[in-house]
Amino acid sequence: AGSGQKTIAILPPGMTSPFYVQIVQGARKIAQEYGYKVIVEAPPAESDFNTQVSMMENLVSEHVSAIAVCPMDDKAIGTAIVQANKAHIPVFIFNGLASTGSGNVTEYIGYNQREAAHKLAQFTVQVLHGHGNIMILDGIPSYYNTERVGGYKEIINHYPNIHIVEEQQADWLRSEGLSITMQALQAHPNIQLVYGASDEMDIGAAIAASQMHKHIYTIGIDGNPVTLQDIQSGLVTATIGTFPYEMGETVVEQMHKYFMGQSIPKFLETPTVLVTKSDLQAYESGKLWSTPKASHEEVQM
Amino acid sequence: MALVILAGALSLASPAFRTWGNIQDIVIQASIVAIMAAGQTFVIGTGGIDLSVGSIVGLSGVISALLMSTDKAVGGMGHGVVVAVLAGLGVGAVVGLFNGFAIAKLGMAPFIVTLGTMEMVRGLAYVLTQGETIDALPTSFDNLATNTFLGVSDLIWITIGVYVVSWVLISRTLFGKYTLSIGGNEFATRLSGVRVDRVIIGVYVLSGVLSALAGILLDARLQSGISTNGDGYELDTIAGVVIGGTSLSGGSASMFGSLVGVLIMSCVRDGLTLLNVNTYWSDVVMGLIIVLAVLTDILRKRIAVQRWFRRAIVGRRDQGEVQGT
Amino acid sequence: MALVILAGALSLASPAFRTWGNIQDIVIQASIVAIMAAGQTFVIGTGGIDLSVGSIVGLSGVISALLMSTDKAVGGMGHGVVVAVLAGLGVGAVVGLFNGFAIAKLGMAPFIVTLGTMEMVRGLAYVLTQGETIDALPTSFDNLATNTFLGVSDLIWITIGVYVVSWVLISRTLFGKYTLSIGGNEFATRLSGVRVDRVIIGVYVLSGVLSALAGILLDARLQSGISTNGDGYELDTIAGVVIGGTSLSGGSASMFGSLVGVLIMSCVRDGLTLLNVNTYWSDVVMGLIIVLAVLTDILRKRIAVQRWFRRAIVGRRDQGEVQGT
Amino acid sequence: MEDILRVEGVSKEFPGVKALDGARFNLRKSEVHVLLGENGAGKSTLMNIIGGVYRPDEGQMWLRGQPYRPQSALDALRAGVAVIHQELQLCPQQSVVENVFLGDERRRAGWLCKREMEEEAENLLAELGLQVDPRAPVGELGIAAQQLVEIAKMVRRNPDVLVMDEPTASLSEREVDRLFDIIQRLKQGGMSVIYISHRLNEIPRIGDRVTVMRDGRTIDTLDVKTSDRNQWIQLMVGRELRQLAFETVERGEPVLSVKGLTRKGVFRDVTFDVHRGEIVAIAGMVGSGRTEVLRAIFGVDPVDEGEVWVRGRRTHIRGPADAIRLGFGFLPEDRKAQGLVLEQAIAHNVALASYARLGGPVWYRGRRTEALANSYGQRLRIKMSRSSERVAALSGGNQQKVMLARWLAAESEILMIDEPTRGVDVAAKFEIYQLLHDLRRKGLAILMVSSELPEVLTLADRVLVMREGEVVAHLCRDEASEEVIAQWAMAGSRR
Ligand SMILES: Nc1ncnc2c1ncn2[C@@H]1O[C@H](COP(=O)(O)OP(=O)(O)OP(=O)(O)O)[C@@H](O)[C@H]1O
Ligand SMILES: Nc1ncnc2c1ncn2[C@@H]1O[C@H](COP(=O)(O)OP(=O)(O)OP(=O)(O)O)[C@@H](O)[C@H]1O
Ligand SMILES: [Mg+2]
Ligand SMILES: [Mg+2]
Repeated sequence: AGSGQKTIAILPPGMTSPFYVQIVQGARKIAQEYGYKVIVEAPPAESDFNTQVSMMENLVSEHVSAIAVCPMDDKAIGTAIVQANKAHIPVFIFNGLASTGSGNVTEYIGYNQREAAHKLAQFTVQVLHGHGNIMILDGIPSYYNTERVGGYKEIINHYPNIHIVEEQQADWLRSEGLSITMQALQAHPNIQLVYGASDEMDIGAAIAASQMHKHIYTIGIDGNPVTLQDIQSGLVTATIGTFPYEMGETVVEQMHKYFMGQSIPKFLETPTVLVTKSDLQAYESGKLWSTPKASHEEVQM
Repeated sequence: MALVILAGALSLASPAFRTWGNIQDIVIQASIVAIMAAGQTFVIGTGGIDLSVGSIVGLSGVISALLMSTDKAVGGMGHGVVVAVLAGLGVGAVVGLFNGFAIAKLGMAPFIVTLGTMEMVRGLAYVLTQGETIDALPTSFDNLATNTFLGVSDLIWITIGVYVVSWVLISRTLFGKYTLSIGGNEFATRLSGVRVDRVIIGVYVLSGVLSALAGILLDARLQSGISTNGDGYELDTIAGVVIGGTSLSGGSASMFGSLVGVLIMSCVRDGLTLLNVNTYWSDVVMGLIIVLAVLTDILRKRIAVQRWFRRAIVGRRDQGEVQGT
Repeated sequence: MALVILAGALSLASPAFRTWGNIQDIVIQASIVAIMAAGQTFVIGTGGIDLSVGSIVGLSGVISALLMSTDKAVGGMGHGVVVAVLAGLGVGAVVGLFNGFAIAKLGMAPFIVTLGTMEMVRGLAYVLTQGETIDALPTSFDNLATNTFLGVSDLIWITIGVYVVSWVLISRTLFGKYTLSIGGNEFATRLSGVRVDRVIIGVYVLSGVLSALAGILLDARLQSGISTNGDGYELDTIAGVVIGGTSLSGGSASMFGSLVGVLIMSCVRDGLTLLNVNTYWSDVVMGLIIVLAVLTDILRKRIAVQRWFRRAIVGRRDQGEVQGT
Repeated sequence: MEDILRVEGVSKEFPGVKALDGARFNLRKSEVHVLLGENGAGKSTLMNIIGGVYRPDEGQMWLRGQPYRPQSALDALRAGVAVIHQELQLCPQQSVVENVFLGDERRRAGWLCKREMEEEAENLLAELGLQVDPRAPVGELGIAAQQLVEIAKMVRRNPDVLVMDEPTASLSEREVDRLFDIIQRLKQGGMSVIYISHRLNEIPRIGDRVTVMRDGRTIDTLDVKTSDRNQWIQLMVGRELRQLAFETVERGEPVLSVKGLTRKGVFRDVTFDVHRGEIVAIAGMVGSGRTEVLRAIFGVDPVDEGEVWVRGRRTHIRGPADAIRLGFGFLPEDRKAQGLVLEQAIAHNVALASYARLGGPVWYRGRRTEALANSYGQRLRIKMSRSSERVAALSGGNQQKVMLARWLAAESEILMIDEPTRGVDVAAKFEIYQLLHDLRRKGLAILMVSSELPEVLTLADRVLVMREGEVVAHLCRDEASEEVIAQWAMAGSRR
C-alpha cells in the first residue's frame, strides 16, 4: 500500500468477453475520479482456475489496498481469499452473490443470476403463449451456467407444453452457438426459441437462424453493447440487461465507502432488466438502472 | 471408408441426418477447419507441426474486421472488403514467414516455435480488439457465408477450391515432392541439392495464409471479428489430418484424407446433436471416435501390407502358391 | 541459464520479485505443472507425446473429490482421504495404461491416442460432476496445500520428491535407459531383447499417475474438485519440457531442464503480473519468451561449440553441421 | 593427364578427434581412383568435404584448375561433383522413382513427367540388376536394393566427378559385376570416379590408381598395375598382416535345428542344423531371403510353419526377448536403422543387450557399463576417444565393431550375424575373423549371412545356398568354392 495513492486490483476471469471489458471500463472511470491506481489481471483462458488463484496470491504479496475478483469458481477461490485475509486486504467479489468456499469476503456485488433467468423464462412463456419447442445453449460447466440454466428450467418446468427438445454445451462461444444451432434446427425444424446462457452463444444462434431463413426467438443474458445493436437490428429478440458498466462503477464506489469507514452490506444486488427492442433506448441511456440494494446470499440449488 | 460407415450408421439412427440440407450444413461447418487442415497437411508432411493456426484465425479475422468495420466505436476503419481481405491474408503470410524462418534458418523445433507464435499472435488479437467484438461489417462481406452458387454454399466452393489447389500442389509439383521428401529424410533431401529452407518456409507461409483465409471466412460466418476465434482449432486440424491418414512423422500426406478426417469429426459432432446425446457425454463419444477411426485404419493397413508383401513376392517368383492366411 | 538471467532481470525491474515469499509463490504455482512435466519428460523421451495429462488432472481430481467430499448434494461419498487419493492415482494409472496399450500394442500414434483419451477423460469428468463444483473436502486434505515443513510448503516438498525420484529413474535405472533408447531407435532396442512394449506402457502409466497426483494437489489448492481443472495444461507441460532442452524427437531427456522450463514460464507470468503488464500484452510477451528461451539455448550451444572446437560447426538441425542452402 | 580435382592440406577437426590432418589428393580425368584406409582414417570425412557437406578447417581444393569451395551439397552438385554416401541417404516413404530423381526431376512446362521418370528409373535399376516396382516406397526394400537405388540416383546425374563411398558393402557378386560394368562405361564417357572400398580384391578389377590414408593423412598414391595387395595393406595398417589359417574344430552336438521353416511368400521349407563349435554360412543373392530367415528365427517376423529347436528342445520364440533368453544373438545388416541407437553413447550401445546381467533388472550401473564397453573397445580395436561418446560420431567400420561387441558382451551361445564385416577394413576384418574363430573354438554356434564369397569360404564349416526363398544346396567346406556357390545361387534365376 503506497502512502498516498491507493492501488486496487480488479480480477475478472477473462478479458476477452465484452461483459468484463465493460465492467473494467466502469471501474476505471470511478477509480480515476477517486485517484486510485488500478491493476487488472486476467488469465488467458476462462477455465484456468489455478492461474486465477495464483494471480490473486501475487497481488496479495504485492500488498494492494483492495482486491475485487470475479471468481471463475466460488469454491476454488477460497485459498486465495484466506491469504488476502491474513494480509488484511479487503476482498470484494463482483458478478456473484454465492458465498465462497472459505475466507472472509468484505462484500459481494452482483446481480441475481437465477432471478435474471426467471425473467427470461417468463418472457419465453409469454411469447410462446405457454406451448412450443425450445433449445438451450449451455456455457462451460460452472456456477454461472448452473444458475442461469437451472433458474430458467425452474420456471419452464411448470409449463408441460413447453418442451426443451435440445440442450447442448456451446462453451460461451458465438462460433459454437452458431454451429450447434444449425445442426439442431436441422434435427428439430420446429424449434421456436433458443435460450443462450450468454449473449455470445445467443447471437450465434440468431445468426444461424437468419442464415437458414428461419424466424425464431433468440434470448440471452449479459446485455453487451454488441447485443444491443443486434437487438436494434432485429437479429436478437431479447437479453437481460445486467448493467456491466454500472456494476464496475459500483464496485469501486463500494471500495471507496469501505476505505472511508462507512458501513456496507455483505451482499449488494445490482438490478437487471429484460431488454427488448422497445425498451432498448431506455436501457442504453441508463434510465433503467436502479440503486443496488442490500440482499442476501444466493444459495445454489 | 470410416466416413462412409459412420455416415451410414448415423443415417440409420437419425433420419434428419440424411437430408441434403443437413449434409450441406456438416460440410459448411467443417469448411473452416478443413481449409486450415489443408495447410496443416503440408506442414505435417515435412514432419513439422503448426500450432499457431488457431490464433492466426483470430488475428487475421480481427484485422480484416477492423479494416472494414464501419463502427468507429470499436476502431472500425471502413476500408473496402478487398483491402481488408488482402491485409488479413497478408497477416497470415507474415506469421507463416516468421515460423518458417525460425524453423528453417535458426533450426528451432517446429512445436516450440509455433507454440510461441500461437501465444504472441493470440495476444496481438486481444491487444487490437481490447476484448471487444468487431461488428458492423459490410453486407457484401457477410454474404460470403450465405451466398450460394448452383445451390451450393460459397464456403463449400472455396473449400473445394482450396483442396483442388492443395492436391495439385502436393502431388503434381516439385514443391509438393520436396515437402514430402523433407519429411522423409531432410538431410538426404538437402544432399540431393534441394533448397530445403525455402520449401520449409513456403510450407509455413502456405499454412499461415490458409489459416488467415479460414479466419476471414469465419468473420463472414459470425458477422464479426472476435479475438478468441479459432481458439483450439490447432488440435482440431491436427486431429483431422491424422485421422485422414497422414503420419505425424512426416514424409507422407493425404490431402483427400485430411478433408475426410475433418468431415468425420464434423459428422460425429452433428450426429451427436441430432441424436440428442447428453452434452456431458458428447466429449466422451468424440474421443472414442477419434481413437476408433485411427484404429480401424491401422488394422486395415496391416491387412493391406500383408497383401502388398505377397504381391511383391509373387511378382518376383512367378509362382502361385501364396494363399490367404 | 536463461532462468538465472530472467530472474535477475525481473528482480531489478520489480523489488517485490526478490522477496522470499514471492519466490516460494512462484514455485508453488509452478508445482502442479512441474509434477506433470516430470511424467511428460519420460513420454517425450520415448519420442511420444501425452496430450491427455490435462484432462487426467480434471478427472482424477473430480473422482478424489467425490470420494471424500462430505457434501451429499453434489454426490460426495465421505470416504477417507487415503482411499480418495489412491483412487485418484488409480484413475491416472488406468488412463495411462489405456494410452500405453494402444500405443505399444496396437501401434497407434501417441498424438492421436492421447488426443482421443484427452476428450474422453474430460467428458467423463463432466459426466461425473454434471458441471458442479465438488467442495466440502476434509480439512486435513485441504491443508496439504497450505502446510509447511521447515518453512517450505508441502507442495514444494512433493515436487522436489517427484523430481528426485524421476531423476533417479531416468538416469540410474534400466527403465530410464530403455526409455531413452526407445526414443533413439525403437527397433534396435527391441532387437536387443528389451521388452519395448512394457517400457512404453510403463512410461504412459507413470505420466498418468503423476498427472493424477497433480490433479489431487490442485484439488487441495482450490479446496474443491472441478471438472475443467487442468484444461490446457498439456501444452504448458510440453512447452516446459521443450524449453528445458528435451528434444521432441525423443532419445534425450533433461529432468532438471523440465523443472527449470516450467519455472521459467511461471516466473514470466509472475513477473508480468508484478510489472503490471497489460493483460492483453501478456500473451504476446509470454510467446516471445518461449521463442527467445529456446533460441538463446540454440545460439548458446552453437557459440560454445564454436569456441571450443574452432570454426568446426556451422550448425544444422539433425546432422549436426550441414550448411544451409 | 590433367587433374580434374586437387585437394591440398585439408584438415578437419571434430570434438575430440582430428579426422583429417593435411590430407592431399588428386584425381585425373577419366580415372577410377581408389581410396584406401582403415576404419576411421578419414576417407568419408574427406568425401564429405569434397561434396560440400562439411567445410574444411584448413586447406584448399581446385576443380578443373579453379579454386573450389562448395558451401553446400547443392554447390557441389552444380559444380559437377556428386557423392554416394556411405550411410544411405534416402527418403524411406518416397517411391523409388522419387528418390532416384530427387532434386533433379524431369519437367515439361513446369509439370512433372511421371511416366517418363518411372520408365527411366526402371531401366537404370534393371541395368544395375534390380527389378523392383519403381512406385514402391524405398523403405520397404532391403538394404542392398536401397544401395542400388542410391547408386542409380547419383549416376543418373552424370557428374564429372562421382564419389562412391563403399558402394558394394552390402552387394553380392552379381550386383558388383554389374556395377563395375557401369563404372567402366562411365569412365569411358569421361567421368572421374573416387572409389572407396574395404574389399581389396575389387581394386585390380576396377582401379587405376590407389591412394592410401592413415590417421587423417595421405600416405601414398600408387599405380594399381605396379603395386600389390600386400603393399596396400602395409601402407594402410603400417605392418604386415599374418596369413589366416584356422585349424578345424571338433564339432559338437546340434544346438540349433530349424525344420521346415516357412514364411509364406518369403521363404519356404528351410531346414538345417548348426552345431556347437561350428560356423554355418548362408550364401545367396540379394533378395534371396537370407535375412528374412534370420529375422524369423529371432522372432522379429512371424512364421507360418516349421519348428525351431534349441539344444534339443522345441521352442516358441515370440520375440527377440525370448530368443535372447535362449542364448541367441542377432546382428542385423542395417546397423543404422536396426542396430544402433545412434545418438546415444557407445557404452549404451555395447551394453544394450546385457544390462540385466551387469546389475540386475532394476539398476543401471554406469561405471560397469563403461568398463564393459572399454574392454570390448580394446579387444575389437574400436577407434574412439571415450566410450561415453555418441555412436553417431564413429566411422562406419567402427560402428560395425560396436554392434559385434554388443553380442559378445551378451555372451550369446548362438550368434546370428548378417554381413559380419560390412564396411570393416582389412585389418579389422582379420580381427573379426579371428574373433569368430575363437568363439567357435569356445563352442559357440554361429550362423552367418554374407555376400562376400571369400569371407564365406574363409570362415564357414558348411555353406547353405539360398535362392528365391529356398535352400538349394548344403555344401561342406571341401565342396564349396566361389564358382560352385555362385552357380547354385544363380541357376535358373534368369527371367
Ligand atoms: N560427425 C562427426 N562427429 C565427430 N566425429 C566424427 C564425425 N564424423 C567422423 N568423425 C570421426 O572422424 C574420424 C574419421 O571418420 P571417417 O568417417 O572419415 O572415417 P572413414 O575413413 O570413412 O572410416 P570407415 O572406413 O570406417 O568408413 C573418425 O575417428 C570418426 O570417429
Ligand atoms: N533384386 C531384387 N529384385 C526384386 N526385389 C528385391 C531385390 N532385392 C531386394 N528385393 C526386395 O527387398 C526385400 C529384402 O531384400 P534384402 O536385400 O534384405 O534381401 P534378403 O531377402 O534379406 O536377402 P539377402 O540377405 O540375401 O540380401 C526382398 O524381400 C524383396 O522384396
Ligand atoms: Mg567411411
Ligand atoms: Mg540381407
